[in-house]
Amino acid sequence: MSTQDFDALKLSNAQIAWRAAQDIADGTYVNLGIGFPEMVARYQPPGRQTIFHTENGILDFGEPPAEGEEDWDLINAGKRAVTLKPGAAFFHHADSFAMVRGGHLDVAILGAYQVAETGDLANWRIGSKGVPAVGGAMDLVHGARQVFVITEHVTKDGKPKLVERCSFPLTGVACVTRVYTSHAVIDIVEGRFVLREMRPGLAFDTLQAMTGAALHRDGPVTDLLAPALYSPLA
Amino acid sequence: MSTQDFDALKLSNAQIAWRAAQDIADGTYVNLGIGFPEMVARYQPPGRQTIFHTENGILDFGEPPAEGEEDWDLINAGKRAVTLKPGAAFFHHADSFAMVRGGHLDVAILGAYQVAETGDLANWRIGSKGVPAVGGAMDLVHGARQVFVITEHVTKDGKPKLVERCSFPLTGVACVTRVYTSHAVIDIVEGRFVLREMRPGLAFDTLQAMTGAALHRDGPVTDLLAPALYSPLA
Amino acid sequence: MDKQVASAAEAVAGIGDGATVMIGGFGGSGAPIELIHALIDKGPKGLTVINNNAGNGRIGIAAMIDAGLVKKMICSFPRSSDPRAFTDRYLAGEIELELVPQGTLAERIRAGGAGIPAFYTPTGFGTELAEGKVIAEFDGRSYVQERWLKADFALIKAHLGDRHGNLTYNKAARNFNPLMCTAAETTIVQVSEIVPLGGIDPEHVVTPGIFVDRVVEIADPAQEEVLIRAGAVYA
Amino acid sequence: MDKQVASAAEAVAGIGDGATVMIGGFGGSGAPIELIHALIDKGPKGLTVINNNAGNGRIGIAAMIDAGLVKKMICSFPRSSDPRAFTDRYLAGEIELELVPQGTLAERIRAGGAGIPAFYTPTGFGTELAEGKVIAEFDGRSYVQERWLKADFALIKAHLGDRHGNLTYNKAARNFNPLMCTAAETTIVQVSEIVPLGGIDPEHVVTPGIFVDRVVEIADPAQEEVLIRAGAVYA
Repeated sequence: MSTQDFDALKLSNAQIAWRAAQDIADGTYVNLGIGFPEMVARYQPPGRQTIFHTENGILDFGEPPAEGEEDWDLINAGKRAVTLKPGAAFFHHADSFAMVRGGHLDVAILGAYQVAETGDLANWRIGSKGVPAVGGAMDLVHGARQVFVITEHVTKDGKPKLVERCSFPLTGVACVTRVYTSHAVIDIVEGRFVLREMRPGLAFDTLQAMTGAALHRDGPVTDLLAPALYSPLA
Repeated sequence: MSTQDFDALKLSNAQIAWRAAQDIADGTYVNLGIGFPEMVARYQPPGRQTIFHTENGILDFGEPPAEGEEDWDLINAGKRAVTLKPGAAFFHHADSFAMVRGGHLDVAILGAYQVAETGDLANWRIGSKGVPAVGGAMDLVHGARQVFVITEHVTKDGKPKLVERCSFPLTGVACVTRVYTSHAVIDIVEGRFVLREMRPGLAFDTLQAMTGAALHRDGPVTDLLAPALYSPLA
Repeated sequence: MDKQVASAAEAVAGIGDGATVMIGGFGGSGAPIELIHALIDKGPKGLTVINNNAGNGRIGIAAMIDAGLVKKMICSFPRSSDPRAFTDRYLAGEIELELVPQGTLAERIRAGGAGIPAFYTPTGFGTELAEGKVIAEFDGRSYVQERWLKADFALIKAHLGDRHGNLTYNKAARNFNPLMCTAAETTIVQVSEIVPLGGIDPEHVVTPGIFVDRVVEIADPAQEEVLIRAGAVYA
Repeated sequence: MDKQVASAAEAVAGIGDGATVMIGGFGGSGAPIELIHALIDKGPKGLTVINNNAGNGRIGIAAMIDAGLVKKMICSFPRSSDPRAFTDRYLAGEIELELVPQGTLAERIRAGGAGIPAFYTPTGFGTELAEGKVIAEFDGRSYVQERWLKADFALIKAHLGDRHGNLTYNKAARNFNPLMCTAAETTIVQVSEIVPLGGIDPEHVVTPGIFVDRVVEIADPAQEEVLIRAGAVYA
């Protein structure tokens, strides 16, 4: 299978976000990283209630308001205007990161430049040029009971993003528990990538070739499926 | 001068509290230890406003309510019912001790079993028998900009309470800044007792004999005076 | 998401032998008396209890001690107006005591809830309560290293609550309660009234629901100081 | 006791060359724009500024940088919608940067206010932001030691205030403001309205007045995000 064929089988970002959303249980507390991870909120299965946390001091915020209705003192960590759901709460930054670091979040969902089989994550900086900026990324990878990464399986020029050891500067060590890529769902178990789902039509050997570390099988590997989705951000 | 004469010159507890109260400046934040130090609140000079802090989470509490009017969810650290002044605030115990430890109190006033010339204080425990209980004493001695001790000059059996080194278990090291006794006002400056005031009629040598460490003079020593006071607790 | 449970008995389900239990309150204010008494009815043994005090009179934590539930107390001030229950067992060598300065106790609980495994404080330096602890110097001053404190369960008294667990407190009954909410694996709260979602202004929430697992409404809850003054006994 | 001052200019009196200044706000919310601009008018040089970001557009902290007041930024995220002022000077080597993870920044400030000289956090372990820091293991896990952060001055935006300095905030404009109030030698606050003593319910006070030194009423304060979207420039 060529790289072109591999590309043809991939899920869109919206579909990756949709797939991750299916694994967020009812009644959980979730932090979505800035940007791509914010898309996960759109695809919550009906009937499930998730309470979203934002680092800048809100629990249980909802959809953005209509344009022109923004209250710029009511924003999320991505600096986008949000609304409140009934039962929301405000708190200061130290209490907010007590929630993060103290293990009170059920799930954090983050993007990645690289994920290592050890669970190491690199998602804040590619090189040493420009202005470095870390925000809350290094805090979020610690404390949440599960840390999910959503990402393309390979870089734009076809290099693996799932690797043995990250070459980019680390965000955290041994922190990622599950990775949702454009082609597979992979758990990190005791320093190994364990394949759980892959795209129908994709050969294991092809997926392995596009992955920078050994993929293990430990139980059934099922089809990675997602509905067709219109994604305004993708 | 005999011990009997020394006794005759002493201030009552109410008068010691009164003397300490004269040194609390307008607009200051003060914590009064449980028991004897609570008396200081009664003798604030007219026109001065002091905001009292209690460890259990109130700033700006006032007088006890009339008997029968107590709200037992509105108490001070001594578990006595209090009232609120306009501008009061409630907060939890960690914020309360952030105020203490973080250097936000201007003055803490405490009782003592012994004070050493080093500024060490022993005020929580006399021996190793019985049930030990420390409360907030060890926190209060750190953080307040000034730590005042109010105490009799000697124990009931005439032994010095101001000593070279405390023999009782310590509450804190090098923490006391000023001592108001029944006979003198003494600053602690660089590990030395410096006499500021003493009772009229008392000879320096007598005071020195009743003190377990050297008394130094560094500037004028004035008369320690206090009005006659009726003290319901004394 | 609904954290409401129907009764105090249901609220304390799962607290078994050997558990570590934080209990809110300071002196006679903020103690979750109904939850404590429901726990006595359940009767687990060998508990480690974390509270500022060690029980008063014959109700609440004192009644837990009387009923033989408590193996160890972690507290700052085990003497209070009527501490017989603790004192008698302690002097008989039947109950352990870990004595912690009050501010350090609060900060250790806050650290447990905030994911801070250890911190340095000036409190206790040079005293017998710092014996055996790590000492470090910062900017020329000496400090004591203290470890976080966590619990399996927290029993909390709040004022208003909603079904997500957002809470407010009543006056100085706040004390250790909001801290303990954050530091237990399972946080169990009695409130005087359960209000609809949104019934607490988001600006006025003291404990956000993320820290709370179970909420039970106990209208007109007992006030510890009032019970003690009335000579109440729970047995 | 009256902490009110008459103007923003009077509020920022005493902030001199080389001072360390904490400034509240996160992104476009909670920034004390009028106090910042009054400080620009005053014109001290060589300041170290502590804020989550490093200025946006041509107002607020960005305008402080443009005006040459800032020697060093301590922040978590010096990139934002329009960070030109900082970026240009940083890439030219004209301004220093201490980059701190956001939760660690908040906790370091909280520690400064709470008298905790150092604490341990999992955040940053194994990353370049922990290089040179003390590492310790607790219960089998590795942690980074972080030091408290204090400042000479804090510039704060609150909502309601009284003359004792009790404060409330508006929604997510709370962010770092209550923490910074606690960690500065002199805390200077602009409020939208000064209310009489007792005008804030003691249960709803977010920052008790003990942490506040000066309060100035700035009715209808500018909102940073709104200014930036309008392309405002302060010079």
